[in-house]
Amino acid sequence: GCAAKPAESTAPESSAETTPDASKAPAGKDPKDMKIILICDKIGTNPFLTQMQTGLQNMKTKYGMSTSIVECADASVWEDNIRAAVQEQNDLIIVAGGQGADPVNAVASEFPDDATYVLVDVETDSPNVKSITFKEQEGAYLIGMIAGLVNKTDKFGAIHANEGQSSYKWRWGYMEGVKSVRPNAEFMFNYTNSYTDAAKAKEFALQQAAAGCGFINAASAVADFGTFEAALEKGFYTSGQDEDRTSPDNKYIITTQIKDTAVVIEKIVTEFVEGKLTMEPETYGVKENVIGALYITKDGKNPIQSEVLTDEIVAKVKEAADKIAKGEIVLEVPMEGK
Amino acid sequence: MNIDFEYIAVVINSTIRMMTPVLYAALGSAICSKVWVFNIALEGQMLTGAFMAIVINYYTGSVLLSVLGAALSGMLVALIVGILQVKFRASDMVVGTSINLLMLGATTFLLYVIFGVKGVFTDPRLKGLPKIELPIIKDIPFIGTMFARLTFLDYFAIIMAVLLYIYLFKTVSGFRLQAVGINKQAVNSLGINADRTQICAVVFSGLLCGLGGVLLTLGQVTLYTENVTAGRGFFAMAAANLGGSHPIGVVISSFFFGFAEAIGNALQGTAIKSQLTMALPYIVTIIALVFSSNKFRKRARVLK
Amino acid sequence: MLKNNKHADTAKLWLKSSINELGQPLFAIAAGMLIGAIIILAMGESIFEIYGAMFQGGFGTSFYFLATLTRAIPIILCGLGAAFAWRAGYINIGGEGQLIFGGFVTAVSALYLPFRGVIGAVIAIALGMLAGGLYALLAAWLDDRFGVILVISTLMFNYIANYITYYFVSFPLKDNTGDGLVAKTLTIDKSMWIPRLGIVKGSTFHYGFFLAILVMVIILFIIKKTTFGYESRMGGLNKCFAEYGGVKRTKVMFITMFCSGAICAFGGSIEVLGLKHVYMHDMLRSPSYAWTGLMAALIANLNPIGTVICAIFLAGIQTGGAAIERSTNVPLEITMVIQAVITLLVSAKLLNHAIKVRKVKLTQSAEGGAQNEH
Amino acid sequence: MLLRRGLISMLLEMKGITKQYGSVLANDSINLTLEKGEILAVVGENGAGKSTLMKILYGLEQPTCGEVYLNGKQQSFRSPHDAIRAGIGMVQQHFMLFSEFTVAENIVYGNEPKKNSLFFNRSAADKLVQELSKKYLLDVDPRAKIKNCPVGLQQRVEILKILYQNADIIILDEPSAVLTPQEVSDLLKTMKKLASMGKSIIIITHKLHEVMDASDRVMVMRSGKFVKETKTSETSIEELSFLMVGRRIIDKEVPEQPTTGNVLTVTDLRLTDKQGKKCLDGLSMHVDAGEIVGIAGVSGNGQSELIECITGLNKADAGEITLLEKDIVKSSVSKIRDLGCACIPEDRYKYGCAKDANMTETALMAHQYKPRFSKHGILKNNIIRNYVTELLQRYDVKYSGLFQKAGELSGGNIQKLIVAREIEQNTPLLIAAEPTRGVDIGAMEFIHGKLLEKRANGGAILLVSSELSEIMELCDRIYTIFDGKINGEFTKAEATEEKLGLLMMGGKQDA
Ligand SMILES: Nc1ncnc2c1ncn2[C@@H]1O[C@H](COP(=O)(O)OP(=O)(O)OP(=O)(O)O)[C@@H](O)[C@H]1O
Ligand SMILES: Nc1ncnc2c1ncn2[C@@H]1O[C@H](COP(=O)(O)OP(=O)(O)OP(=O)(O)O)[C@@H](O)[C@H]1O
Ligand SMILES: [Mg+2]
Ligand SMILES: [Mg+2]
Repeated sequence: GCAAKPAESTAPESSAETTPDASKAPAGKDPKDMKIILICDKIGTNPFLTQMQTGLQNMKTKYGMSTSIVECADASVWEDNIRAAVQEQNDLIIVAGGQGADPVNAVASEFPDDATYVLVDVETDSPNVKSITFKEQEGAYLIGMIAGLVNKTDKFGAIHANEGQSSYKWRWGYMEGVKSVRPNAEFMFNYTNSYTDAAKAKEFALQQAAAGCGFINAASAVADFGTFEAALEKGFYTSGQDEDRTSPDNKYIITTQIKDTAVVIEKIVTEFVEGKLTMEPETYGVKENVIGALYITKDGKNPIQSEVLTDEIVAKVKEAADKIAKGEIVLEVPMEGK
Repeated sequence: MNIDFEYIAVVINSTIRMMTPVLYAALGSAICSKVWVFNIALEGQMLTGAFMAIVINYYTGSVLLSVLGAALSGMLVALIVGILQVKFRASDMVVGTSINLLMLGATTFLLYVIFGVKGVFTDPRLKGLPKIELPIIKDIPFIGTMFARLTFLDYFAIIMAVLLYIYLFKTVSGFRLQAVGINKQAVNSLGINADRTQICAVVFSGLLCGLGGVLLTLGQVTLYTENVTAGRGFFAMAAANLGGSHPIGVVISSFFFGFAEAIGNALQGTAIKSQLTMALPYIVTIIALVFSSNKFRKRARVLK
Repeated sequence: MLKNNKHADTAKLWLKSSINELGQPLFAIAAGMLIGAIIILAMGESIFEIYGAMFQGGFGTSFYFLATLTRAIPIILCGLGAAFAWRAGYINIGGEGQLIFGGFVTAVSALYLPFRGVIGAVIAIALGMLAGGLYALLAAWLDDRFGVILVISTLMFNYIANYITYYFVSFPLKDNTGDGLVAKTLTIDKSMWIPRLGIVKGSTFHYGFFLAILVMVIILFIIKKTTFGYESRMGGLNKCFAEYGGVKRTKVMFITMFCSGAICAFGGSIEVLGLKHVYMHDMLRSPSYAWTGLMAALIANLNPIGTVICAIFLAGIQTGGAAIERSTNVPLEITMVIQAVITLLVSAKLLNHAIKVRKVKLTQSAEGGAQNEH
Repeated sequence: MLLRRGLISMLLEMKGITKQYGSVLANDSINLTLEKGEILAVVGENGAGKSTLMKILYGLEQPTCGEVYLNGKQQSFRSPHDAIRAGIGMVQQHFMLFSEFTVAENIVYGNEPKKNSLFFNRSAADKLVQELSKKYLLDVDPRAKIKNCPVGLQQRVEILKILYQNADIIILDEPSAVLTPQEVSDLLKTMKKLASMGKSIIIITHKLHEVMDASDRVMVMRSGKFVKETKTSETSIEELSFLMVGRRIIDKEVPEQPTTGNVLTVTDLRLTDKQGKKCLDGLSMHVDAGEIVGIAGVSGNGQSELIECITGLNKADAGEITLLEKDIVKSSVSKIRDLGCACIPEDRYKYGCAKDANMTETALMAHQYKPRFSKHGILKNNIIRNYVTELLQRYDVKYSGLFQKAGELSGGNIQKLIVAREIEQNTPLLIAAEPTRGVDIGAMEFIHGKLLEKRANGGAILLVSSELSEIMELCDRIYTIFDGKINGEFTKAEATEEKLGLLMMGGKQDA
């Protein structure tokens, strides 16, 4: 029975009628009646997403709206889930992650008035989708500086998930940061081609350490746990991603490249509730205090544990962070290999 | 260009560690093909072992119990595989694929049920396998690094291969086991229960896969990530196939693949992109199979 | 009189075998759901809530049902592709690689060849199918020429296809507009998209589904009505018999594997032109289309119609799983568990065992003799 | 009186053995006795239940009812293991050997000499086997791999295996079916010697002269029932064959007819197999239209290879094969079939059918491209179905429906289906390899009739059979084959069993 049955097909259509233009005029609506949905990758322990989860939870507590989070198990369910979110009459649909970009654009152009769409982490041209992106290169630059200042050798390692332009801003920012203090630096990059293969990341880290890298930048999501374990064994310094990854058990994780997505979610929801959300694309960086480095732009949950991260170094990097915020240091990511 | 021997030794050391889990599974695959059972559920058996090791480790804090538990759970899954394939004569492909899917689902599901997390589980309470420092060898410059920080399970993989070789070719029981693979009907006609031998072999492959699984979660690293086996069970099948299902052949083919992967990794950062270097071990497998074709022709098995 | 009897008997036998073929999966599905229910209960959740959400999200309304059908398209095609090869005795488990190559080549052809519109789409699909077909053919050739067994080679080919296309969409053919965060190609020109039906607002259901059904009909026709179908089936049942009867084994093998690969590839092509309109890394692998398709084919005993039905059912479980994820606390992996239990039970033919223990004993002694063949 | 004797020295006694397979009563209250040092022959037509009875004795099957007594004690054999322990060994119709293992390994399997109660002591095994082979004068090389041993030697290994197990009762199920005449006479000698050493032997065979030669006593079975038991010295081949079939077998009158033109010519055909053995070594022969040409020989002398080469399944290394004046040495199977050659294969389950294919599918093979049944690759299913129904009826095949699987038919019926299919190819040449192997006497007469009918219609038939009687009855001309060569040629009138037998064993014609 795939032929159109009028009785059935009226259901979603009528739902569209009951909320005419609701999304564009949320101001009149009680926040408690609002439905907000976050559609993202599988959350797991991915801090980029767990922070968003926290942010959304905070907003729910604050305003009492109904919120839901949908994790997409595979590439094909993104569009289904976004469409279902429209069907299920959500007012604000937040899509986080590259795989959601095309689907949300498609759905937004089909149902421009049924919901407000926000796309986090990817740029988009779609007029109906607000895009939020980050200048991760600024954080990476600060991490690079720290690395350059604490590392005794001229060799710097990094373990990333994927090779290619998509992750170049992390690598470029890191290299620029290192080079700003250590012009003769040499770099070693390895790629796990997986966000979860901690074993592989660890082996790469051990190899890089053996090759003389005194600092290894970990940027392969869950697999970073492998790099951290290697740091503990081999005594090189390393940094985490997104949220405070320092731990009293591992003093070699000296800092973290901050990407505070909780703040972003809270900002979006607040603006939405207050009717102030515009469709202008926004980019967050050090200036907005979303991107940064732990102990430089943000305090850690643990005090600085490593003696190598001296006050002097912190002060120096803080100075650079100020310059970035003020626009004195401009970091525009070029195409890789150019 | 000056060659950094220490670095090379570390790479070899990494390769050994990355390969031993595959070697366990490949030995499991080999013993199954010795009794003419095609076991595709290695992946699922391994995943179960890896998961159970973490669970038991978390609750008991005992490495020994973790290893035992992992081996046992691998055997349990293998028992299901064996019974379905041997007793019920179910299609090996269906059983294997379903068990793999089942264990992937079940471990992910249980990870959430038991620990309330998704994706990854790590905890300071987890105790990894103790690393073994070999008394004299550890002080030899190159060799020492090559064999640094291996766990007893890493060494045991090689020992297991040798034991398996002795078992198959020197003991009476191994002799009878091989006979099942050659002519099951003849074994039955002598009143020896060939079904039981086959199931036992599959269960033993479960034990091996369980040990391989332990290495993935308590050996190289001490944490559990979802689908931590990431296709190693399938890769083991290819390795066993190339090694002619001979324990020593399997050791050689497993390390051959290990080095293919190591070379792939070494090529990262050169003009060849990592997406391509990742394909290298698989391409090498095919090429190796082609080159050993004559030998395999006879063994080539057309599945029903 | 005798003749009449014969016909009645034939009909009875046919009915019996169909009941057997259908009863088997139905029983397994029931048992799979039962085990799922036990797990849900053990978690302290409500069976009705979970299964309710699952069926609602998989088949409940026309919108969700169409979402299921849309998801089923590549699963159907991978299932049909697998069934086509398996029936002839060729264990092609490389559906994933063939699917990936099909989707990738179609996307690239649609983007970089000068053709647009329907012609462009047809050419892109044809090239995609050619790529998938040739990829499968390569495995067949390696088997024929070097004895590299298909199970291993097609399995390895899955990984190789995945990484090679990953390279292409990460570098030479990458979409570099915008910030270029995602490894994917540019978007394909609208003129080449497979149109949507638009019977239910917001549904992505497109005409590709009917193309998949068309493939099923063609395969049915080939199997039932053509000499090729007959020869490949005989080859699958007994190689020596077919060869002795003049069937050209190598030719049948090559054609079968090519077609099987092309059918899987067609799934990729349709997914690209009908739904995604780009080729993105992992978009065909992560949903496990090929493996689900293979499962569907095996549950259905390689019967094309059954494969389609099972594919839709499994797709329903999966979209339903996403609904569970949306509305309850249970991880969607429960659907994986249920799906796996179903296929396991089907494979064990427990129903048969329960009913006909005696018959099994007979075939066991028969299979003992066949042992040396496989 | 017999019973009284049994109480004293009876070694084995089977009482009221009944075995029901579904609706088939394979054994119906069979009694069997065996004394120490005695050779008992069990004979009977196909499906009489001989094998079943022996399988029950060996623990491979459980009787529906009935008892087995050994030395007066009741036994129950759940598996061959029990039977072996009780001193019963069996050589089955199909050898149960491990081709990859050595002779010694095969013999000691199941009771291996051990070192440290764990390790397999192979050198001890070799020595044990050597001693055993000396003791029973059965010469074998313990280190040879089974796959490199000829059939006769493999049989010797089977017997040694049983002797190694210390069996007192040895069961041989059709042991001579695959042996060369020399090997057969060796086997019979061995049997007698073993009997003289105190072993008891049960032999199942269809070859009555073997019964007369070696046995002390004969038991005849028919359709699951006991028919008669007698001392061998008190009976004759004629009486036994009458008892087996239940009627006299009438010899067919085959009228002479002239041949018309050559159909098949094989010249100097050579083929070496993978092991480097010369299977065909300069073989030449021809078949004309309107005659049945027989190839007599002990199996394994190149008959199978000759058929494979003619039908295109195998390619000869050198030589010529012309079919209707066309060279077909390099042609494919389908090409040769098109040119005009059909073949009833030797192994009906390997080449003749697929067990899971239904009636229609089985009957269609090699007909599928005929314009009557298909056009442009599209099958005409209705026509095919009607044709098959009619064919099955005409050839009197007993089946339950067109959807029935070939594997569910009885051996005789599947054979009839295959014969029907191949004769209906209506080709100038028909190769019939062992066309009546394993079928019952009725089906045999029927098939012979069909072959003669084809001959009468001007067809050429190449009959390959290891049954001399079949060849002598049907053939106009007979070749003997030995070691991959034709070593003799006879007209029907010239041929005698003695002459053929001599040549089949490698003798010289007119020597
Ligand atoms: N596994 C079985 N299932 C069903 N029926 C069987 C089975 N085995 C044997 N039979 C039946 O039992 C009968 C006796 O078979 P058996 O094999 O003992 O005959 P036989 O005397 O050894 O014949 P042959 O001379 O062909 O070896 C057969 O006709 C058959 O109908
Ligand atoms: N799998 C089966 N299902 C049903 N019946 C069977 C099966 N196998 C054997 N039989 C029955 O057992 C009987 C004997 O089978 P068998 O193959 O021994 O026949 P046969 O005439 O003795 O031929 P052969 O000498 O080649 O073995 C047949 O009549 C058949 O009906
Ligand atoms: Mg028989
Ligand atoms: Mg018999």
